Amino acid sequence: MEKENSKKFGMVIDLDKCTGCGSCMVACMAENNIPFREDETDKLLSVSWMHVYRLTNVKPFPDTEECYLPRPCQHCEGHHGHSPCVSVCPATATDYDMDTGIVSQIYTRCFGCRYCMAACPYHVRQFNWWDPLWPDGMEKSLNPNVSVRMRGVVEKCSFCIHRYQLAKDQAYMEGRREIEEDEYQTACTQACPAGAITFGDLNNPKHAVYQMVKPDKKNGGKPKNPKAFRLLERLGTNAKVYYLSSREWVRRAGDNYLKTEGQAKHA
Amino acid sequence: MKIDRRSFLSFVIGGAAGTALSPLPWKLTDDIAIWSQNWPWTPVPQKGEVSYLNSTCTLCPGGCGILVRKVGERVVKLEGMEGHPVNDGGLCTLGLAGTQLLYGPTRVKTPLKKVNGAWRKISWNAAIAEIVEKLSDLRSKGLPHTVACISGSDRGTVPELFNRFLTVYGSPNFMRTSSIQDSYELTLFLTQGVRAMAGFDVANADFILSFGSGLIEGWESPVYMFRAKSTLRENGGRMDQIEPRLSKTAAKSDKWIAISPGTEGALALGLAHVIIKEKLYNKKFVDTYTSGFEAHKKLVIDGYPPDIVSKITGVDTATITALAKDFARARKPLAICGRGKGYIPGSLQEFLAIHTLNALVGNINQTGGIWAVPEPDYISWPEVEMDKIASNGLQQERVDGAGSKAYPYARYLLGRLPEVINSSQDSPIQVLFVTTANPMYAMPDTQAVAKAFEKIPFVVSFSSFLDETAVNADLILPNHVFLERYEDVPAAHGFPKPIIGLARPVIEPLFNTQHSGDVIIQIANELGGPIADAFPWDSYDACLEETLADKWDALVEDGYWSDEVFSAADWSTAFETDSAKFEFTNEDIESLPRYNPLKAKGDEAHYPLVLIPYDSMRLASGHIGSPPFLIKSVEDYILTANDVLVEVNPATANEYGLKDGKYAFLRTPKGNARVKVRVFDGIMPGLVAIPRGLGHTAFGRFLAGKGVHYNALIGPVEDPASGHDAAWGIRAKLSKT
Amino acid sequence: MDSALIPEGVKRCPTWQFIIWIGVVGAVMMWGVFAILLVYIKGLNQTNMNNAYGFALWIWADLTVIALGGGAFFTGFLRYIIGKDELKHIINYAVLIGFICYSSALLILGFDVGQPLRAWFIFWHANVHSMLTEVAFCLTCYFGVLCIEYLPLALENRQIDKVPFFHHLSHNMHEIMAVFAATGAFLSFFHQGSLGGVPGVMFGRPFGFREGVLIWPWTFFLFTWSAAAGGPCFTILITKITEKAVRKKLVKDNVIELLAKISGWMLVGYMVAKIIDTWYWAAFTAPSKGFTLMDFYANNPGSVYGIWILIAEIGVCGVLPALILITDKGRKNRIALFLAVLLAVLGVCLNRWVMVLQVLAVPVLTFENWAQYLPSWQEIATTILPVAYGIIMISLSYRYLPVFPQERELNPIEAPVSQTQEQLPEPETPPAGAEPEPSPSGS
Amino acid sequence: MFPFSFEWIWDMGHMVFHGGLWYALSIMGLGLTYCIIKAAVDTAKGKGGYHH
Repeated sequence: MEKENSKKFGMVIDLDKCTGCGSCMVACMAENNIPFREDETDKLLSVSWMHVYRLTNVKPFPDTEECYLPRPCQHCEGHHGHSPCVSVCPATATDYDMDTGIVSQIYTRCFGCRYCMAACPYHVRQFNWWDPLWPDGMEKSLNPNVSVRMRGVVEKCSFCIHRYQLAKDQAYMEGRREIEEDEYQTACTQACPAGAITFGDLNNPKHAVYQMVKPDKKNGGKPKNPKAFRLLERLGTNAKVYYLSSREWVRRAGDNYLKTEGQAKHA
Repeated sequence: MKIDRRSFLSFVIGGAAGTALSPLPWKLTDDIAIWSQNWPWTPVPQKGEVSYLNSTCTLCPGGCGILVRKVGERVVKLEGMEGHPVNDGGLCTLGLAGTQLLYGPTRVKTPLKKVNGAWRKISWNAAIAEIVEKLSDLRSKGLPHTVACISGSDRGTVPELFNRFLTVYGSPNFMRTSSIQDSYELTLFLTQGVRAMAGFDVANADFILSFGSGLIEGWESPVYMFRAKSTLRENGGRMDQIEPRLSKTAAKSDKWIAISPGTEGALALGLAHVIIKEKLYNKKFVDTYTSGFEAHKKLVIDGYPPDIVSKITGVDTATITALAKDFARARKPLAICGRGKGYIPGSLQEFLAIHTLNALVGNINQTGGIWAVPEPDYISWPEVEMDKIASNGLQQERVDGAGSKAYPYARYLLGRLPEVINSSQDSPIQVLFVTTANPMYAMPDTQAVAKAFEKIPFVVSFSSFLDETAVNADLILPNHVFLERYEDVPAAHGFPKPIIGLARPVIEPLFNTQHSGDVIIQIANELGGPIADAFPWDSYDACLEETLADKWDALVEDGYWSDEVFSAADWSTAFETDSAKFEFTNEDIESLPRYNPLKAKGDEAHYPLVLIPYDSMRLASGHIGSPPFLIKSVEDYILTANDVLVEVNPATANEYGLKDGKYAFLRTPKGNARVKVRVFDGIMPGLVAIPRGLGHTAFGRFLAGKGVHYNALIGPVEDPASGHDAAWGIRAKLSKT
Repeated sequence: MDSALIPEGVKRCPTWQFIIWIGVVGAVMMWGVFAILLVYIKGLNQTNMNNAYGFALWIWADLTVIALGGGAFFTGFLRYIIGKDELKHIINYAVLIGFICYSSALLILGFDVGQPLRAWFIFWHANVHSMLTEVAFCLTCYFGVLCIEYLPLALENRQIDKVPFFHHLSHNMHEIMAVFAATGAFLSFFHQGSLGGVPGVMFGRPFGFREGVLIWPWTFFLFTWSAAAGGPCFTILITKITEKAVRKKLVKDNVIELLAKISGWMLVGYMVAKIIDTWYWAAFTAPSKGFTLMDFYANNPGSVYGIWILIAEIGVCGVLPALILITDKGRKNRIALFLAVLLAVLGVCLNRWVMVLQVLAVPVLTFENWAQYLPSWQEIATTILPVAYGIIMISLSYRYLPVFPQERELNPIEAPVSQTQEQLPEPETPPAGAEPEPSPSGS
Repeated sequence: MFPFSFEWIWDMGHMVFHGGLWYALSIMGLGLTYCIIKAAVDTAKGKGGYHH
């Protein structure tokens, strides 16, 4: 159960700012030892914890509009930590941490049944179809804080949880109990040249993310910010990644709606 | 003992049961699982002490500050430096993938000499001796001016060392790779009389009018522009993108105005027409600080009324009028130009037309405007003493024609070089140095470039990587990569303030490479005489420290030095023209050919479509090839397997029977290629768009052979006003296979 | 040559013919084994699965063979718990088919996972909330039950039976078979159901997700039900195919008809439940998540997933066979009966296909497209392998074990043992006899 | 699977699941053991054959 001082790390991605440049993806690859192969054009065979989607308003020239949507793991809370993927893993290789709200993945525990991939509607979970191999010498750039995954296991974005560990260790050594907001930031947040990604504790009113998607108690805890939305909210995934967009069609693209459901229904 | 069938069976069954009950199978099951968790071929990163070192990224002219994370002696990650004036913690895709360039398989590990078409390892001394011999020989023949150098930049100590070397040796042929820098420098020089760099205070503007500039696709200093664009948005500012294609910049703008490619200048003049006609221009500035306004007024009022402009550009008159009004009425409007990342200089008249829009709204050297940023002046080496040979050599006209009667204002015209070489019997260049540039990839009409380079008897590449130019060179003297060397980064392109960054060695060089600065000093020393005298430094590092003098400590400490309090010169002192005013037009400008939208090469009958390039942050298209992470991040609608997808409008696809995802033949007057078609609503009908940065033949298996190279399909179009390449596209034909 | 092993009082084909037959089928099996080796050595990149299709042909084959193997538990349940005594004449074969199906399922799981060497973590680090854990445990246990059920039959081989201990063991196991059968039914109920729970609990996948009771979504019960209905149909189908192949009657019509009748009524019940489930899902569950029924069946590339699937599954392969099977006329008509069990089996196959592959194919994020998938030859070879394996198992069992208690009575032989008569089909007939669509192991 | 693997929690879910599991396993194990022992005893007694 959620403890009183438990954290709920989450992300707010401002799609008005996001330029679709891909820095988040590359920063993540470099931070998290993501393998690469000669041909990575089949994105369904490629491992990339962060993926930038291209959304379009499906209107013909010249009314065409595009929006770019970075998609890390949504770290769904589901109902009391029952994220779509955690409860289905047969070997307890993935877990919802009630203290941080982070969905973890134990690569050495995972035996590659891929049920979690089937269960995740966001396609954040990716399988190591190949042995990860680095050309001679390139393994030198591997980050020792993140273990390299072997063939045959599922992996996904961890919200750079190793950085949280390091920050906590640092704080502990300095005799502090709590870490500051800026001490724990994900690699993508840090790298984003447009400053589109904000990361922090959604439970902590001092954190920027809290302020950006401040819950409106009168409206079932939905963010007060009318620009805010989450992906596939209606499925009940209770994701911790929020998106901001000033464009109605973008917000509407975040979920499925029946044709009869009017524009107004979506805040 | 007699073994019958019964006892044998008992033995087998008993044995199996016994083994099953023993701990052995369980132990084996466990061990095998543990083995699967520790496969020896899956690397385990070594642990070590973590350290962070600040440095500056030199992979593009952006000048971003970086923080290098090391674990033990390994470079593990590059991150943006927080608090850095240019990038404040952010970093682009290429910078983030920088470790892959350091450790990647495309490094040149030792000096190489081409012998009968094959590379041979050669010692540094032998390599330098060879160059020295060649250079001495040419000098003794009185041909020092046949030595040339192509450099990615002309600022900072390393390019200056090359330049100084050529000068004292006796050659005027130092060439900088061309870009919109050339056009902006010329624009500022012609209208404001200053030799300065253009800086853009995008963050403080409230209306950016971009004429095709890829503000978020790598234009000028990419990360600075990203940040500035976000700030603009936070402040409620607006940005309109004028471009034939829905680029990412267009998509992230408030308004995308599709325009016939190449006619942007006409639109700018049309906007000026409305602004002047409606008297919306900044009276104070125009009346007091400008000259030539009346002539300019006459030009745009007579020549560019909205209906005519609409015909030229394809933008409707209502949009033109509204846009002009919105622009002029904004508090801090800013017009910018230079297509995509700005690698093609473009039409000078177009730049002038767009720059004069800024003058009309009076945002020259103003907050949120375009600033003339003085060129860095910290390099003040003693004048070189030249001998007669050198003086004679320097008297020769530059081989690229820059500064000649035909091209009086251009400083460098590298774009003309292939043509010059190919049209002469013997190459006017006998020895060519190439540093921080990859002209055999980055220059248009790669076939012609290759032909020209083949004619040059001796090409020396200073590249750290086996790029296209290095592959075709005669000698490679590999430089350290930016993480292994000191180097000053004298400016951040487009950044509105003077800033110097310091790249510094964060690890010992991995291979048998040498700093190009040191190599030049050594060559100079071995040539002796006045040449050696011009290089009094023991090493490049010593030269750098001495040059940066009082800034050195700050640079080492912070990784950069910046003039925080700098503000662009006040209007009263800003203009160094004859009139000491901003000149809408003047004798020099009048002497240039008039504005005329440049046409794409090729005849319409054979090539009904027009091919235009586009840029992406996920594809390095400069002298560095995309490292694996970048290529990995490329969208599947740009590259699929090794095929590039070219974009066409559904209407165009229909007209030519092209299907989404299917192969097609792309033909231009310069070449042809097999491509795949992407039917895309975000492009004007009649156009074909292709990404830059693909189609490499070098840089190894992660990049070579992927897609088609735009430069192989296009030829340069000389801008009649500047002599620079102004090609924005080429006529093309796209047909079913 | 092997006459000493052949049960008394029945005729079997000559040894050479048998060897050729086994050789041909064995070659197909070896093709599958080769593919498995490739998968083991090179990894799952040998398949055409991808990050959108984490489950594909194999998981479908898995779910299907388990459903079709359901004949074993349900027939056992009817025979031992309900006391339908006639079914003792077909229970052996039902158990054998179940054994083949379940061993195949385990085999497929053995190479389907990315890390087979530590696949046992599913037991060791069991997450009891996962449907797959439930599947794994129940499946493995039930496979144990099937082994126990198959063992007495194997011990009845003429030579083995001569060993007093084995003789007694076989007898004693027969005596308490009801206990095992009850355990088997219990386990089957849960793992069949859990397999249904696999898509049913995926609340991120609106096509598969269903409400339910407690932790069990409706698909849990639907899967158990459909396995109980479709499994015996498969047993009948294989029995009929075997009879065709060996050209003699092996089980009396009244036995078949009884099983067919029960299956028919099970199928009726299943169809009622399935239709209610489909209606509720289309009318309430899916719309609450922003989907209409046609969102799941329209606008996909090549219209592979059209509404025809639903019509085929519920109408042609559901209601139609159910109606045939519950009518006396239908059961008595050989062709109608064959058609009915065939359709029922296809219906189960189709249902499993849809609940595995279409679940993953339907785009959930509005900006994603339908996922496409065509199996690689390695996947096909490994999926055909169990079929070949099943044929071999059946051939061996049939030849050497008294699988069909009524065979002697139905096919009396005059001469003591005449090995010259051919009981296995002519060389040109084996493929025709044993290969048509749903083969013994039920691909 | 066993109370000493660290995912083990003494909660309802675990008790029901593992209860059911071990119950089934016990029945199978005991049944099989019974059969084997009885077969051994029968063999020792030299009981005659029966036919099913």
